Amino acid sequence: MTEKNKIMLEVKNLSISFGGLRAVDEFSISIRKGQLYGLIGPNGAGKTTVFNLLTGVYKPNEGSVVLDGTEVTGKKTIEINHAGIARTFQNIRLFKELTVLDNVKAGLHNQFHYSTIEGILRLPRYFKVERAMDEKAMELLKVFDLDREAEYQAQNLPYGKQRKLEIARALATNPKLLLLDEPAAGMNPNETQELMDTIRFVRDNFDMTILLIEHDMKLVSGICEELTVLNFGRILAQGNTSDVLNNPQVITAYLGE
Amino acid sequence: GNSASQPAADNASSGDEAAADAAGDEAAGDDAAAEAPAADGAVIKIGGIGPVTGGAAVYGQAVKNAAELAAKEINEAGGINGALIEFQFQDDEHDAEKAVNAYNTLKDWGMQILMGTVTSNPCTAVVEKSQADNLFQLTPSGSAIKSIQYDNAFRVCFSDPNQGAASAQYIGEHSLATKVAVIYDSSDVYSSGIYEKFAAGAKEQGIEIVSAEAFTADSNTDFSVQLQKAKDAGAELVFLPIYYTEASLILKQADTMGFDPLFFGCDGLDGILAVENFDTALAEEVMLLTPFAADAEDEKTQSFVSAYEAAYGGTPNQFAADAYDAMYIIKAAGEKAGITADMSASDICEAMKTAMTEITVDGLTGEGMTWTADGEPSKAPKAVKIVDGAYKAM
Amino acid sequence: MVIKMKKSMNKNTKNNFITYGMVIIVFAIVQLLLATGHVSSLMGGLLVPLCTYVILAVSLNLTVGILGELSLGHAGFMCVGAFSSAFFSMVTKNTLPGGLRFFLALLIGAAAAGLFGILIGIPVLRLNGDYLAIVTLAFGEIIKNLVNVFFIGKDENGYHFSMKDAISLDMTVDGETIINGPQGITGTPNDSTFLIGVVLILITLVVVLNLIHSRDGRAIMAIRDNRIAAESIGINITKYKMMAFAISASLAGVAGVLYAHNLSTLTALPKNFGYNMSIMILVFVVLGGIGNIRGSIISAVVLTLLPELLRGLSDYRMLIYAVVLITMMLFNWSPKAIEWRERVLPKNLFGGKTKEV
Amino acid sequence: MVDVMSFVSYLLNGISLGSVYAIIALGYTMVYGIAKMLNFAHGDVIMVGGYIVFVFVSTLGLPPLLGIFVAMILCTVLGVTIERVAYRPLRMASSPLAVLITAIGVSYLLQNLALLIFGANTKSFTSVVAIPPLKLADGQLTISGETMVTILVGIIVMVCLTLFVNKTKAGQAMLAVSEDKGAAQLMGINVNGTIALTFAIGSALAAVAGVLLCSAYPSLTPYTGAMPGIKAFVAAVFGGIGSIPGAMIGGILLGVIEIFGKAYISSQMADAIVFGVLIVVLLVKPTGILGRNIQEKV
Amino acid sequence: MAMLEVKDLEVYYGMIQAIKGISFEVNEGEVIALIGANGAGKTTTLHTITGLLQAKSGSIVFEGKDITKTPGYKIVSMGMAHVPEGRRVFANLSVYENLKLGAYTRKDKAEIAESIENVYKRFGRLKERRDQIAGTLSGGEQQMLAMGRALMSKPKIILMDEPSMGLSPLYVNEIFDIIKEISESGTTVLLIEQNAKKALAIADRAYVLETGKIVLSGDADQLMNDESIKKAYLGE
Ligand SMILES: Nc1ncnc2c1ncn2[C@@H]1O[C@H](COP(=O)(O)OP(=O)(O)OP(=O)(O)O)[C@@H](O)[C@H]1O
Ligand SMILES: Nc1ncnc2c1ncn2[C@@H]1O[C@H](COP(=O)(O)OP(=O)(O)OP(=O)(O)O)[C@@H](O)[C@H]1O
Ligand SMILES: [Mg+2]
Ligand SMILES: [Mg+2]
Repeated sequence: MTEKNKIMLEVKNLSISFGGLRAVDEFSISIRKGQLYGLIGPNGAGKTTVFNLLTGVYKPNEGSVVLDGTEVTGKKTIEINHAGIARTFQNIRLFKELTVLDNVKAGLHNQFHYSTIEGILRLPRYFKVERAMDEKAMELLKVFDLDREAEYQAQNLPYGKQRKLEIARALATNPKLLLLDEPAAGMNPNETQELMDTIRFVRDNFDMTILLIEHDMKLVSGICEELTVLNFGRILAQGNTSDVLNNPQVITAYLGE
Repeated sequence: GNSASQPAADNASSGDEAAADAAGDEAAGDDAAAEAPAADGAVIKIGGIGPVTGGAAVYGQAVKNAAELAAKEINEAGGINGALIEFQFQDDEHDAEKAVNAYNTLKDWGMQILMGTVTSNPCTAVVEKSQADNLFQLTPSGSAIKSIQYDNAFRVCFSDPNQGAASAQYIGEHSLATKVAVIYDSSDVYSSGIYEKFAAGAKEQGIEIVSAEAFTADSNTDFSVQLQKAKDAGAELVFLPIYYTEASLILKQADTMGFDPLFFGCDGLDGILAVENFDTALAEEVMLLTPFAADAEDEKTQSFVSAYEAAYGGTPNQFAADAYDAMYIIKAAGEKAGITADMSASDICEAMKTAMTEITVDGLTGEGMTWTADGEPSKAPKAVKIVDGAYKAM
Repeated sequence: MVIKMKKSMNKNTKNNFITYGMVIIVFAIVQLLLATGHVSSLMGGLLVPLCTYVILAVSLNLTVGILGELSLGHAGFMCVGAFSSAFFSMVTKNTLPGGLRFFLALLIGAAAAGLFGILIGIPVLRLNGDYLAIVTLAFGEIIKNLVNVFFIGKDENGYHFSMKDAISLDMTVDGETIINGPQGITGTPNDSTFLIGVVLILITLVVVLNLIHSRDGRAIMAIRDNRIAAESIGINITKYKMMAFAISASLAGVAGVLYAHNLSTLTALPKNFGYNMSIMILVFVVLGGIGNIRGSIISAVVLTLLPELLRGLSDYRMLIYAVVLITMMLFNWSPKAIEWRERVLPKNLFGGKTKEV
Repeated sequence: MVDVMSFVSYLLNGISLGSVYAIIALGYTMVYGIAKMLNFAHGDVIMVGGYIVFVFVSTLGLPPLLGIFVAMILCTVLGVTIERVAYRPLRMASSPLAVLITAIGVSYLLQNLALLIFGANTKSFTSVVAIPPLKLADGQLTISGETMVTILVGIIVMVCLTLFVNKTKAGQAMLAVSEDKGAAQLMGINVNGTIALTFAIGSALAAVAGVLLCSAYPSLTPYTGAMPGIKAFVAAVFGGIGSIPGAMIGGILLGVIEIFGKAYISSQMADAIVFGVLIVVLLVKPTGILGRNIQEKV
Repeated sequence: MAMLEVKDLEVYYGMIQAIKGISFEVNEGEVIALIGANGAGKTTTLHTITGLLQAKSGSIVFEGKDITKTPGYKIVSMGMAHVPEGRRVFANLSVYENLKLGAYTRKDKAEIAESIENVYKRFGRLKERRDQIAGTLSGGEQQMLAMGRALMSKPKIILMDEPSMGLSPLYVNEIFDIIKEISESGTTVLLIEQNAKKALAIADRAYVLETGKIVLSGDADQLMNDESIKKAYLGE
């Protein structure tokens, strides 16, 4: 297997039920390194639930998740993050009262180290590492055109920028796989266009594998290479973007017209 | 020592007059109660400390009122060696730290003598400071041993061990019971202090303590368990080294459950008959060892009680009596020592220290009270029994 | 860009130094007044308690403002620090020199309280919101209750311990009761001084302020703002919650040491170590602005002085105090008042801006 | 035999004590559930209720029922006024702790007002319950009239409150307000009015609780409400705060645990035992016995 | 006379001015679109109309009555409904209870059940989930609930804040059909949308908001063909 064809995420038969409702049923997916992959489907199909299963928010009833050769099924959220999955949330979850910069630096938490004592006593390493963190964080903010707002409180950013900041923060954890839940929700077409460019940029420059959920078809067809369509928790279609979008079942269940 | 005077008796007659006009302008219990400086401005500044807010306010308020009453009477009778008393009382919320703050406030005001503090624990903290300042301190009711551990400090009431031992002795000698239960407040210095010595004394008297159950300030409404245990253990007498607020509840609950032993208490129980609206039938036959009973027939007590009632509306309890005595004791010792208004606190203290061991005072809380250099009073405890809703000396 | 970041880092450093400076200047002024005899006995006596409450307020702010959890049991940690250190000082009263003894007492108080912080934190930090608050309240009350039934004595046969009463210690006649249940510990050496108090405030400030602006502090505040997101970026929730809680507890322990060595009598009453005290500390924190360390200092000082300054009002003192407290809260927190203040007053007096450190 | 007897008697005593906690907890949980605030002054409104009845019944000689009625009205006025003056301005404050602290201020205020008006002296309260105690097993066990009335009133209040919240429009409004005040307003609900109504009901209940508390434990001081207030808060959490039947169950359980702890473990450590059990319960069931476990959707 | 008339409205968040004197009107039966970039002040405008925020100056007149200072809950009973940004469903109540609360201001008790059935008919998913706790619904499901709940009050005018956000393409179309339907049944609509194209397609008139000011207004068809609009909001 060449580096390019390496499988980054291998999910097999993932299932979960809430009470009687089988929200995700036998979900399987295989994503190659560096791919931009889309997860779509009608409202309530189970897309966000898949993200929650992948990131350990819910424990699956069945199935397995393998990230870059490592089994992460049923692990805790933070272990999964350490293993290399980072995400954004459908309903934005920023550290509202921290500055934009500190949001990203919190993301860098596990990339940079000094001890509590060094922090409290402000030993030289504190300054050295903090400076390195600042530089790295600003670099990331620049990618998302957020560098001018570095000192703003996150909650004072307009909606669209908050979404971008969430992506920046997730990226800061240096993941192998990035999960984006409706990144373009609440953005107008121009902003969406910009976002598409940014996502591509991230994939290319950070060598990232990205799985995203989106309802904006322009974004999906514009940047996703492959798609999986969920319907009632089950996979309705899977394959390359144009095939899937032309699949009559997908059109009836999801796209309409 | 020889008797300096008979302060309380001397003033008993003038007490009525004091009460008459006190009722007019002092009903609010204003701080300035005794502020009647002499023409030449020579006053002896006496400070008082105790809780007038917070859970222990009832004790501090009684002391404050009675002390103000006494100060007024003393001033009307010409003061101490011709110098009038200026009395100021500060709140300590029954907290050691606040008591020290109160003490310092009084010092800033120019206090020369301290009548306080009311409760034991703050008193122990304050005595540390008064000793350092060599300031004469007489506590009306701080009963812990350490509350007067230095030579500048004296007290009016009995010490806790004294009360505990005396109670055991009394019960033993009068063969009141052989099986005794104790209900005490384990979160209170006074109560647990008495209990400890009572237990030791009981052993000597051959009294068996069949159950000793505690309660705390945080669970002091329901006493059914403590009573049930006493009942199950076959106690003939229940010893209550506690304050009357809880005791009134205990009596009611014992009555409800049909448990009717002898109840025996200490000075903290005094005041129970004065609880507004209390069904005194419940307290029938309760015995207590106390130096003071508001219903006592003697003239001194009678005139004090009526003056107090007129001024503050409410029957004085034993704390009030202690405080009233304390002011007269200060007067007696002051006169003996020949203190004057222009003396420094430290000089006054030196003079008073000696004088205290030389005076004999007849007060509300004891006839012929004398003091030893360690600050403890010597007086006979009175055992009283509640009969027909009134205290009856035994 | 780097320049701008440096500026921001300098800004918080500068802010910290303003806080330290404020404390040092006040200290210097008080020393000057003391030297020239301009300090009343009342104020003189209040200096150490003020330091105690400032440390308590700052340390609780770490839990409430930075960790974002409501704790109603802070006085419990203070109690642990006070009793453990006072016990140590009593035992070593005649064997160790004063300075060393007090230094060791401080370490012991801080360590004991910190240990309790961890022990209590394990179950407590699994809960959220008001449930966490009530459990901390419960722990505080348990500590107070247990201290009241603790009896330790010493005689020639060594140490005796009981949880019932002093009689059960079964000591020989010349035995000395060191911890005597509700009567607590009497005779603790008066080692606390204003200087020591101020030094401890500064240490507390350094610990808290530097922690906040470090990697760990950021993690703690991230957890406060959004636990789920913090988990998703790999922050260990338990570890950091525990860290904040334990540091906060051990600083409260330090305050307890200061408290215990200021008065010669130490008892665990509802007034000084019960939930009333915990709530009082919380009042300092909230009035000063949640998360605002400087505000905590100021409001601890103001609210400790206030009842003393109101002594002249005698019977109305606590009533007025309550009214003033309510009014200050309304003035400081009600959105309408804040808006009015922003318009009318050039700059906030204190505590106006919250969650700013 | 004696053991069984005393066990039963402890149980009955526990229920008596618990019934008083329960009735206070009902008001507590009501206000907490709807207004989402810990009203630390609730215990003191109870104390005020006690004094009002004391003045009207014990001193002025009004019939007890009329006295209770007057107390309910006056406490309602008091509760609504407190809410209007001290709590409402802080409803939109940036931290919910602000109003908690103000509640503490109100608590101090009420205590010190009572202290000024009535003095610190304990007042003995004449029980408003004229029912004689029920004697069982040859008089070895007794259930006081106060206990029977308290439990009965508690159950009636519990049922009425539950019906009120679930069946009436005002109850529905309360539920909505407790969830999201802004959204509730968008439904056409008068948020301020609903919260004022909650305080009115809570305070009227406090008056009833005050009368029953003082009847069962007839000593009244300005601080009478403080500790039962805290205990009732604990009881409410025990049962699952916000849950009306939970408050009832929590209160009674708390009373029983307190009595059993005293009886069988140590009377000195009764408080530690009660709080210890609370902690264990919350660790096993973090939202209390009947509390709904609400999971945040990610 | 216009049904809703906003005049010289100014709104502040503390010291920050979010709305800088805007005026517009909505006539009975119209569908009016309010478009603009992130942070332009659209949400703020709606919040001020329904009384969630207080205006600093200016006036809002609804059916001839000045409601600038009227408490929000009274405005609702006058016949105005609001589908708020972020859905704001009652997270711990069931779908059914949420819908019932939507009818809080209605007096005609008997017909409420019928209205609920109507909502279920429109949003089949809600019927399936009638007893599910609203907080656990998926994002799109919650959006449907918010819409259904607003309809429950049988409003004369309904204000919608990005109703299509988070909905799947099929549902987006459906939502716009529903809006049309609502409008046809006589309800006036004030609509905020990021999806400006679809919004303009069903709107009669539109206003364009930029940093707190109205910069453009006119007939929807006309705006749809405006070059600057095309560039800024239609992504063409
Ligand atoms: N904790 C839960 N309890 C019960 N049901 C749940 C829970 N979480 C999700 N569901 C249900 O599972 C289904 C899938 O939800 P999910 O949030 O994954 O949908 P989605 O595909 O992300 O939809 P959308 O595009 O609308 O966000 C929904 O019907 C939802 O109601
Ligand atoms: N609570 C608030 N406090 C301070 N500023 C706010 C607040 N809410 C909004 N703002 C600011 O007011 C301005 C208008 O915001 P508003 O939410 O009305 O915009 P919008 O047009 O609805 O944007 P979006 O498309 O993102 O929903 C923005 O600059 C925003 O940052
Ligand atoms: Mg989703
Ligand atoms: Mg908006």
